[in-house]
Amino acid sequence: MNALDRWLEQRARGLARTTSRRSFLAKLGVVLAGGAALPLLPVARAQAQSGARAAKPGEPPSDTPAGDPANCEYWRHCAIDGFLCSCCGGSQTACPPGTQMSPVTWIGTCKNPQDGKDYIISYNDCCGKDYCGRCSCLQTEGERPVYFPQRSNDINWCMGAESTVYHCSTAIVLGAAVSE
Amino acid sequence: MNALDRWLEQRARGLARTTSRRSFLAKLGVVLAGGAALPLLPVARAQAQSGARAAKPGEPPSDTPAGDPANCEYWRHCAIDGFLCSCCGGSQTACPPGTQMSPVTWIGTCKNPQDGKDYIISYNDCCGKDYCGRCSCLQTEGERPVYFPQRSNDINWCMGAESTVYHCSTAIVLGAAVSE
Amino acid sequence: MRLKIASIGLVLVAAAAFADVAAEETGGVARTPERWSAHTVWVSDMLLRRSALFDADSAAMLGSVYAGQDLSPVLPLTNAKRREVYVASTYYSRRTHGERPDALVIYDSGTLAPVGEVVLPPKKASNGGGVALGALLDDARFAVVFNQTPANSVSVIDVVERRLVGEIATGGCALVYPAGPRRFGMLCLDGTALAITLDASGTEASRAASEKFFDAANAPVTEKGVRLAPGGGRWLFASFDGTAHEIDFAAQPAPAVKPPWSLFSAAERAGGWRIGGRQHLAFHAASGRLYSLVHRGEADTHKEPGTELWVYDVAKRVKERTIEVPNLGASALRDLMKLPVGGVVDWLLQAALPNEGADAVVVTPDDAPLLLLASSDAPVIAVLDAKKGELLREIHEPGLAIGMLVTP
Amino acid sequence: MRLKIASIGLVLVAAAAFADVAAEETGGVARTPERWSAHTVWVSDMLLRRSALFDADSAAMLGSVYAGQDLSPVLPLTNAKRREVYVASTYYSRRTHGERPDALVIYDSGTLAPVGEVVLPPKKASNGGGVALGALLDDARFAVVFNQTPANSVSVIDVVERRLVGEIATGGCALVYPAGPRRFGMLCLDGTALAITLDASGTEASRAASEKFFDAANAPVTEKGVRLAPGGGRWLFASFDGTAHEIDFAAQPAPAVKPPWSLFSAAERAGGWRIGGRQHLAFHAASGRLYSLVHRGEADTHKEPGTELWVYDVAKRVKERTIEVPNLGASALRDLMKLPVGGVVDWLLQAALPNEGADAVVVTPDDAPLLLLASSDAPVIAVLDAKKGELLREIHEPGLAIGMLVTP
Repeated sequence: MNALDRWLEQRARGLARTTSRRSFLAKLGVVLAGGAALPLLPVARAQAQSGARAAKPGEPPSDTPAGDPANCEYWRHCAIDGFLCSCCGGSQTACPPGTQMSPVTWIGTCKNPQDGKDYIISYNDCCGKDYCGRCSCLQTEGERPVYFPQRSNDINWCMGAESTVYHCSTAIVLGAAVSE
Repeated sequence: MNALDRWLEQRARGLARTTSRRSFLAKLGVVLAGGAALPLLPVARAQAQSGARAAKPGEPPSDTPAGDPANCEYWRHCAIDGFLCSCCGGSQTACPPGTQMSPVTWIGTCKNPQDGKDYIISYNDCCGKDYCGRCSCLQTEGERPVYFPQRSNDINWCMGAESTVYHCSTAIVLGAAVSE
Repeated sequence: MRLKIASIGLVLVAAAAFADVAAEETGGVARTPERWSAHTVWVSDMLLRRSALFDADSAAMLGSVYAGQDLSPVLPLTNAKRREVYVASTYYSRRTHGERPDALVIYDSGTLAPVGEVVLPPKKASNGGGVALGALLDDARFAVVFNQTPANSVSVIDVVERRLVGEIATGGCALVYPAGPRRFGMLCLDGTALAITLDASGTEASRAASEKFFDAANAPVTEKGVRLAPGGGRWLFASFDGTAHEIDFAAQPAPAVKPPWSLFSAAERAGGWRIGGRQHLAFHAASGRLYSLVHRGEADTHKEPGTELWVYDVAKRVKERTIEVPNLGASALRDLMKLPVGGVVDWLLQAALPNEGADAVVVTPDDAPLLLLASSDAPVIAVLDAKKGELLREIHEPGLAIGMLVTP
Repeated sequence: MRLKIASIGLVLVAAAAFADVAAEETGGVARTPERWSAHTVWVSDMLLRRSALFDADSAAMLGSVYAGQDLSPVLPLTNAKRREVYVASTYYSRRTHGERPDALVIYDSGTLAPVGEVVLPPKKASNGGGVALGALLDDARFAVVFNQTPANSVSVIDVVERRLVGEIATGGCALVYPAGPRRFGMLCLDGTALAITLDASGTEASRAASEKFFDAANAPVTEKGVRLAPGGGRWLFASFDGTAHEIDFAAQPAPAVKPPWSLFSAAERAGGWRIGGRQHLAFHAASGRLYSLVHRGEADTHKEPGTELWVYDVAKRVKERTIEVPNLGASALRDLMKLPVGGVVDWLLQAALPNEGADAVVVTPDDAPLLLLASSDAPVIAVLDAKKGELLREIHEPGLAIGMLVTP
């Protein structure tokens, strides 16, 4: 049912609470497994190790959720809401083909577990095609209501693009942040 | 997963195979119940009996699938494909508010278990609003390819309406049929 | 079933003789009820981009209105006086691209067919929440639509003359909350509330700001406020930290703010209780009861669904009781598997599946009020007796991705 | 995370000093690969009304094109020669109502951005299957779009001059199958096949019908034919009763039909084996192998998914082997639960969940061909080695409601 739900409803931006949903699905998995730990066949292990060397400078290992731009748990996604462009033909820094990147956006401040530093992340939306429908993700760290636009992930930031139709969201490092 | 699927995908007309899907979900239900028969609490029984008297002349009892216009197994639905207007604000003979009934349509010939007779059913589409999204149903008894239009439920019969946008399908009795 | 239809005509003649089910007419189109029951609710859907009208007593869908390419759920403005429904939306000539007109489409509330439209400035705001993006003011004549480009402004529409009156720049203030015959309120980044009053022609007559009453950065109020009195200016907003702020947008000379009160006791706060959800507040004006979805969680979990619904007496500012949120996920799965209510599997599902709670709640305005609870996790709406807190029925397949629940 | 951002500027200056992750540029937009691999496949989606381009080797989505309000899945016409992609669609000025233009939107295949369009007669056919509604003829100059109002006709578009050439009435014949540089075939209600040849300007030069070779009422061929030779006129269609019909639309003076052959032995027929599925046939021209989704079922189960994929040598007209269709439902659920491939739960799911089979299959045209299998029951695509029949990988979340699989 929650699989169902995740499928249906995470497709719609602003509705999704990916992490909790995923944790739910995980729970369900454990239920099915009778609570047992899951021994993996070589296949799975192999898969799990793939891409381990692809990490960019300063980024967590790409075979960990925190280092995988296609994962909702990617470190830059702490205040994102939408479909991950990395799953839609783009990347965490580039829009998929045929879309335009919104010039205006909201920002988050996320801690990079690799260097333990806070970075200012710009979540530019990609616009001009309808919902990508893949890798829906919602995180609300430091997220604020609509009257605080630069901190609100509820807003359709495609408002600033040629077409306001929302496709997916990026997560671009503007720089490190100085907290106080 | 198939719950998921049914949710997702039965929403899209022409993809759904409601009956088999439902039977699958039923199987899954049995699995969860450890294959045991399901004793019902009074609540359920009461529900099951509701509406028993609502049957129209010549129609099967409305508390049976074959007599319930909101059920994919309704006797008139033997060649339908789409969302049941009875679940969308209309009925088996009327379109939901704000939609137009397509003047052109495909027909099926369905046996009425109540009188054992074959009837010619006209599956007029209701048009001008997007997918209703409820009570998706696909049955293909006597259904034929697109080059046999009057027998094809694949065709968007809203082609004949003011707007070709498909909302739901009706199942209207044109009369009894004479087979040979 | 190898039937030869040489001639439908012939068949029908033959049919008349012995058919038990009489031939029926084609072309029929239903209407919505002449009088909409107090238990009628709009259910918006983000994926279908529509709102469907449901009767919470029969659980039947009565009809629907669809929008354009907006990201937001469609929240129709229902004008009972004129028997019209308004949907403001953004359209593109090629659906996802091309020329963009924004328009307020006018539907007859009986036929739910479009009967007119007013073209709007192509600035309409759109957001995932969909809350407070449009409002019909209480004279049933002027509708206001919030714009964000990201510059904030409001479009004013005269629904009687079916024309755009104009656009009002609103600086650092966003969203629209109806607050009287020709007045609406807004929330501002500086922590104040703004009230804008229109004159008889719909142009701005005056505006006034309240004192600062919240901290937008550290303790912001959510957009999901509830109106305390039909037709009036009094609203209640809750802040992320669980403080209730009562505002009267209609107070003169400026919006007045009452002393805030806390939705949580010190102990509850210590226990980690927080407000949260897409539509986490509901208010029943006749009884003065506030319904608030709450959960246990960390800071910034203001979009988490509520596992409990807490009921408050707003006049006394006290929590009255707790309503357990039903396991909507289990109910939906049970229905998808076509299993009976109260069956063994139902019991198993209720027990085995974690209750993810609800993230939307609404209460009907009548004297026998119903509570509707929905979760973006489940294609089902739970209908409860608001006074007893008991589950009365479920509405299944309300849509693909439930947005908001709106009483007309 | 109570950060004060007095000045982004300041922050960046400070950052430069010690950040491990360098500041990045905004505004970047990706392109599709300069050369599309032979393992690239379009996956259409009925709910999102789009087709997404996937690389079946990496399982990565490369991009997408979206359509209007058509009921049909979007099947893009890929013009490798001109590096363009065409999507014919129906639009409404208010999405679901208002003015209707039909248009062929032209996309650059590298940017997948619209670069032009040709307005079409507002007659474009739309159906749930979405098969054979449009075709790019092999001179890469003329595209044909099937119209059904319900009167059958074909719109001819010159994609070089980007203009509508005209409309051709086609009587009792429907759908379009490319059959040469300026020729396309159609299937007719009277059980014949029609071939229409265009002249250099795109207007009809000649048409010719085959002899009757199928019974539309009692043993119709499905719309889901496969082309036997790239650029040529030879196609294979299967009838509901499992008979294979080979047609050469390019034969002179008229389309020629080979003697039919059976996809099932008498024993298999007796065993209830039937063809079925939304896209139940695939053909690999280089090896002459036909892939057919089959299931056990009653009459009129032509839309049931296939539990097995049978492989035929078309030249020899013999069944060569059987490929078991993987349990796509179990795979999708395992992925949704974020469980590992080959884990205990995976094994349990594979064993416990009935295999609902696949209703769409396609094979890539290269010498190391991949088979892609999809089911409307599962948000996953299985990628198999076509020669060995072994599962290589899965593509998860390909969309919300998989329509068809189309090689560019």
